[in-house]
Amino acid sequence: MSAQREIAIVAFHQSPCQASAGAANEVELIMPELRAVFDQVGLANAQDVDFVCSGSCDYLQGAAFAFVAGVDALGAVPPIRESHVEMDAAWALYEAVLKIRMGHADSALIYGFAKSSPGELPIVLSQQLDPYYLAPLWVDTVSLAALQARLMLDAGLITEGDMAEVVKRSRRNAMTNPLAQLAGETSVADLLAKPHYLSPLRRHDCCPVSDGAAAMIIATVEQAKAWGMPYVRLSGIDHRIESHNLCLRDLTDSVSTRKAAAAAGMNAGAVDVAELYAPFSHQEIILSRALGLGEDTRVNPSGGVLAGNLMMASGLSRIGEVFQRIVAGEAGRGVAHATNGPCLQQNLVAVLEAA
Amino acid sequence: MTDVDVLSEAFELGFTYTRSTGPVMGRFLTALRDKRIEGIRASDGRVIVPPMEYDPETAAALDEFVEVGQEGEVMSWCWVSEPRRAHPLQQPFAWAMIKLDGADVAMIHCIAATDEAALHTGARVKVRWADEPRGHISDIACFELAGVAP
Amino acid sequence: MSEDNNAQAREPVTGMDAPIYLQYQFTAGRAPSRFLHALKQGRLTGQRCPGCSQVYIPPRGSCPACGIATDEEVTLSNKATVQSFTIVYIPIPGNPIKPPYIVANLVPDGANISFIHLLSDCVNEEVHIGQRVEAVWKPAQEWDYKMDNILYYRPLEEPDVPVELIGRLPVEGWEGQA
Amino acid sequence: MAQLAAVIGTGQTRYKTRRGDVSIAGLLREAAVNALEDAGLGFEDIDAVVIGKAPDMFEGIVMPECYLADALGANGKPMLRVHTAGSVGGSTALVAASHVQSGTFRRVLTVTFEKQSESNAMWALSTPQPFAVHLNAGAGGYFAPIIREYMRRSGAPYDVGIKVAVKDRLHGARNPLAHLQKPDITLQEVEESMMLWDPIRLLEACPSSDGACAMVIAAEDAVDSSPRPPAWIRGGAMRSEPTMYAGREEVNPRAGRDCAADVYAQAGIRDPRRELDCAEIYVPFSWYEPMWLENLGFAEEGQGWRLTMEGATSMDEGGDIPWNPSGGVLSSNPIGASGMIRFAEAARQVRGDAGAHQVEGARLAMGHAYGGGAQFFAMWIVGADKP
Repeated sequence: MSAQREIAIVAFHQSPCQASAGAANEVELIMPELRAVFDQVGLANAQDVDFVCSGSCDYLQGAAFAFVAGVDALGAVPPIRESHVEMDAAWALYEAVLKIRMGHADSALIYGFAKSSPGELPIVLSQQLDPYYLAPLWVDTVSLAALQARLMLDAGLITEGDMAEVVKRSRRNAMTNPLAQLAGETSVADLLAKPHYLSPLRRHDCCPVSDGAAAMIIATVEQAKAWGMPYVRLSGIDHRIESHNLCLRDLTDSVSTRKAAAAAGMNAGAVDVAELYAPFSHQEIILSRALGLGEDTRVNPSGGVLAGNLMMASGLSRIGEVFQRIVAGEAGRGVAHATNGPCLQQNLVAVLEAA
Repeated sequence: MTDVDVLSEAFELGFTYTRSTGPVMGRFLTALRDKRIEGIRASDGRVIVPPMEYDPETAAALDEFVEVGQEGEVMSWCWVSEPRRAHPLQQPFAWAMIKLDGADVAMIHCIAATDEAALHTGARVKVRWADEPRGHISDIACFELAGVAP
Repeated sequence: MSEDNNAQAREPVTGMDAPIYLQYQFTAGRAPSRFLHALKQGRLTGQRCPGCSQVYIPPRGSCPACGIATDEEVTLSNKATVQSFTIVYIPIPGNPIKPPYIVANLVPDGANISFIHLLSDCVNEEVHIGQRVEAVWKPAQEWDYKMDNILYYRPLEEPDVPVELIGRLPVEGWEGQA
Repeated sequence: MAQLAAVIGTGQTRYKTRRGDVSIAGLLREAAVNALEDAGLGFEDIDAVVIGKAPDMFEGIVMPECYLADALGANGKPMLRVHTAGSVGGSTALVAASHVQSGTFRRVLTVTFEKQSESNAMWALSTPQPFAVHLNAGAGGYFAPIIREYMRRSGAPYDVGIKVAVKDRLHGARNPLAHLQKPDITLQEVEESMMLWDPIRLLEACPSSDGACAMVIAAEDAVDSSPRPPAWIRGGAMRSEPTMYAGREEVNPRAGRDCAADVYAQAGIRDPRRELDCAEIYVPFSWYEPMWLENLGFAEEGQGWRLTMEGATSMDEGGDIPWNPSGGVLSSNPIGASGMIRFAEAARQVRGDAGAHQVEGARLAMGHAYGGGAQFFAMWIVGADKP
């Protein structure tokens, strides 16, 4: 294999995490985020990048072909090179990275969007499960996460206090994140005093449902320099999937996250900051352990998705959050994680480094 | 932009899909209709219930069926105090991972129990069959406590 | 259950029904909401792109060509031109209209893009590209936030619009002069 | 820059109205195993899996790739799911190719599918949403007016579509996998078939099929180990434009023209009719053959129908540029897979693997897919010769 082209992240923006975006349709949700990243780089519209890729899921809002409407936000006349994954936009980023590596693009726009509020999200996502054995039972995703949490508690790998600690830190970190949906000072004792919601989970152990969008622009390092933009190197990105059979997987661990991290080159240096897509408090612990993150790593300084979860964009947002920390000089090297599927079935890890 | 009143309306996205099961799920569902539970032997010898069509490690097609028991052990569970409309039980219940006797891998299904305190990991549960099994995963209406102290 | 039924039931299972019915609270976008509010008042409206000045109906909040937000509202004419059409011989599920019926791409005067609606009160065989038509509205008391406030379009006694002018007529319309 | 990549295996299912004998995973699996066997490989040799399908609502499974991981031997590997509407089969092939052309992987398995019998694809998606503005009269209701406009401006005789419908079904009769098997079809039979969306008759429209298509795409250094000749990827391109915008050319969409120009430039093609040996083009309604002949530069604007009527695209008439030797979308249409079938069939032609529908001596072929309101395009050129 020849040496791969170096990829730079040059711009990122996301909408606030809102419980409901109200009247905004896809186009109205996406357009402000696109405008923001175009303005950051000084571009007019999608004509000024070589490739566009988006991530979304029709079922979240109950309308087929959501991404087709999204094209109306791009200014795709004359026609553009464009693609779409029915996945979190972190995987749209992955597709764009391949396009740049193969030399078919020097720059790319990536965006993800969803309105999850119109439906009953945990029930909608139950239809992501095995269509013969599990989907017909309507096993919701919160319940599956609760089964996972119980396995960890029973095995003595975590305590409910550990879970509350994750939530406390998320809420506190989110106080400095104006885009967060849930933020505030709280204590482990206060959290543990709350009743169980889906025992052993409490409501605060679960991420909220949020509407919104996020967008990112990446380029070759040469293009980033030509634009005169401060940039962050995307030094590695990889993703892996595991068996769909939850009872076959070791749910107390995330083998696929570890594999992806190794393939993305995470272990080549220290990790100052990590943004992990952990929709449930115990999953942040699973992921931190799978990645071997220690005291030296700030985990989810944004508050993570427990503070606001833009389904289909949260993975991209994690990468964007790390990008912003590094650009701001708060960190030199960071890791971002995205997930898809029940109980962390599929995981993506990106490694970002200061230029 | 001048905003107008939000126009919002309830909407049902609905369709009854007709799935063909293929031989493996078909055999499992056929057995369920006869109130029997069959698993399948994976390449490493483990018995997986409900049967998977393809081996999770080697991707080989699987075809060695093994009948398993109708009682088993709770490996993990959660308590649904507020069932959702789509859920199979409308009284508070538990979702659980249940390892049936003779199986090596648990399956996910629901447990009807009086309250959360009645359940614990390691509890023994047994199948409660639907009144009229039809060849569907819900032929197992739910599991219930086997009434045997572990 | 009889013996016979039991015997039938012994056929192996090869299929299953999967009823998947999901409930959503659907919300129209901001631009579509404004459009529907105007429709409820008996007005057909579009939005003009601040970049290319083209007028879009139904407005979605952006100019798809320029990728910029649209805001300026434009009231369109009840008169329109047939850009193209099809005679449909199969029913639309959930729609009471009986085949054969005409589905046409229509450009209202003052707009620069077509939308799809029914054409009726006409001889199907005589419908043609460039034909002039006008909206037939329901009685005002039945108006709702719905496109079918306009029941259908029907032919007008006006000269045909040359193909190159379809989609370019001002809101004042067309009297046959180029 | 782009690493060389080639198709070293293709696999398809038999296409039918209903594959009631298999599960959804079983359907994909059949195509995947056929592709791997063709490539002389097993699942263990595969580095990454890329799958594609049209909207999840066709089968009612949300992001089904999660459930499909086990059947495709993807555990522990990267797995990506593409969805670009009707063009998805083609886009998925291109995304899979980019996994190799980027130098990231050596061997990638890509699979696309649709099991339309699980729903009724046309109507499963037509649940009227609140506040819908456009009347939804199905895909035919959308495309028929565009065809009518083509007929008007080209002055083509009324029976061009009828001729294409017969030609593609005769091609399909050579292909044992094709859904519609109509070796005795006649012009009269097509003309007398029920008018659905005037000018589209029943037999001028594609069927609704269950099926899957798979390919193994390999890097240059992984090609030689496969037992059969490779189809080298000589160019690949995608283009998108909005569904509707003022002044949009719907009959001859610019996205299609630009996409073709891009892929021809990559492959060094100036005159596609002369330089290509055959083409597998997404023609779900018969009139799209003459329309795409023009859009893709095989004929001057307004002249595409003449090629069709002269028999230039027909194998049975000894045409110089056979279109859809496999029978095309008009003979089999598992929507999500239909684009990839075009790409795979192009590869089969240049590998000399197309059996009774082999275009003799084919060395260079084109695969094409489109989707949405004829606004998403994906194309590739494959060749027997290494670039």
